[in-house]
Amino acid sequence: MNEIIVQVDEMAPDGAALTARLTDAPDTEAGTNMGTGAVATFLGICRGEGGKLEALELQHYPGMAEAQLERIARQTLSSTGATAIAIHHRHGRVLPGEPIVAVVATSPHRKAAIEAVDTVMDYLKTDAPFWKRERWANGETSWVDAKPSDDAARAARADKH
Amino acid sequence: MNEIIVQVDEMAPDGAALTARLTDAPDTEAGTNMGTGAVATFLGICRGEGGKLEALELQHYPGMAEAQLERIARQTLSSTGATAIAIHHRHGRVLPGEPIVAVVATSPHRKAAIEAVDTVMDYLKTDAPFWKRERWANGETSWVDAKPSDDAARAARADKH
Amino acid sequence: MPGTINVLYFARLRDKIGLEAESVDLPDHVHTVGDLLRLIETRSDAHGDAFSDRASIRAAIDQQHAGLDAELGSAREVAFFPPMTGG
Amino acid sequence: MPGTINVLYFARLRDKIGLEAESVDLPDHVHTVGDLLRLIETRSDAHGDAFSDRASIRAAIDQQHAGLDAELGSAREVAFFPPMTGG
Repeated sequence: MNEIIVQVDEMAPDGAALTARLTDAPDTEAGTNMGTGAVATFLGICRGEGGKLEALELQHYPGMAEAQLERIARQTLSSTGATAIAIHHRHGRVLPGEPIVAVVATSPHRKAAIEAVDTVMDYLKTDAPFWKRERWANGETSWVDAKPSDDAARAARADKH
Repeated sequence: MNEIIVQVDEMAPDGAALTARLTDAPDTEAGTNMGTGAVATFLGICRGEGGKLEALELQHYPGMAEAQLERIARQTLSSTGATAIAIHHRHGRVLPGEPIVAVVATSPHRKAAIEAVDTVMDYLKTDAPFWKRERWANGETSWVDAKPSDDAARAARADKH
Repeated sequence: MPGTINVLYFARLRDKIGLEAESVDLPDHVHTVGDLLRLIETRSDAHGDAFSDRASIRAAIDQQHAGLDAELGSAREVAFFPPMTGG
Repeated sequence: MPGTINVLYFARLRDKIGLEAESVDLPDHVHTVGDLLRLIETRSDAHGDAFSDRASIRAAIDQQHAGLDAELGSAREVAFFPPMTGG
């Protein structure tokens, strides 16, 4: 059985904790048949922008956020052959150096796990209902603009699969 | 300053511990200038082969192993633009489900970190002096053969960079 | 089609309109997300300003991505927001 | 060139030869890794067997990858092994 874990809250995403939940689950294929040969993890971190950023503030759409993460995970499992995927996306206030998102994927062999993590990140940029606002040390705030390159990467995934 | 950590011993590689060592280091660029936006991790796990495998036994070349991991990390830093790389490769007896190798890479943006982890793994397959022997549940043992596809991936890296 | 619908705003749209959500009565001629948008933007100058840059408006019906031409059907909730910046 | 060199074996080669390492006196005509290999494989039937499949022999000089045509120079340690299977 494939396994999907999604988590949306104000807690700092923790790759190790997510990995443990994916691989230690007693009744999942990833955990018990010992077929897992690869675990890829990606952690997205809030950059300090050379000390100029005070914090990121992430607004999200409760309900839709969880549903979209689940949909993204399911789509990526089927397109990459990964056996399990976990996504933890944070909302609220995030300080420089703190994690924003953690993605973990397992598979029998390396390529599928790495491809799954990369694919999930592409989809998160365009399909997950989170909006980042930068709060600068000088008191100003600005909404982060979506990048055309994110849409392009997203479109490339959709074409490929 | 770029940062390289290599570790070769009989302990189970731990992605979270390696990540902490890379990102918490007080005097590295990755830790203190808050420029890190991406941490990619890969964990290679011993597959149980459907219960038929009792253990993997990894022989290594002490001294050369550490030197090669360092060389691979350095080469990958310069070819991918990752800012820090840690590699922990195990030797000795490894049971199904246990980790064999952990690779962590940091960078300002996602692609370089993921590419770095993938590149290190390609090089490890062909350039790191470890030899895997399978100990089967039926008592037989067999040395794992190198895969021609590993040499091809390694050659492709060498061409590209 | 229900008589009223819950409309949610996020990010820049929420800032400009000054509301997280509002209940909107639906006249008979409102069938699509685009119809709803054109109805809402007349509510106030702030609404008009929020929706003025059409190219940066995205929408969801009952928490699923939807285009401006999507039928509201029996939707209970419609959200308007700029392109997402997750991940 | 030193009079003796430390030769290490790994994996299948170690199993066949039954040694992790041995010290080898170098005659004057031994200049390259390949020369050393041809010297060693005459030491015993086990050595001969270990080196019979030339295509699967790899070598290192002082812990750096080296081809069979590499000069030993002032090397103190040469290792022979099958293709690596790390990672």
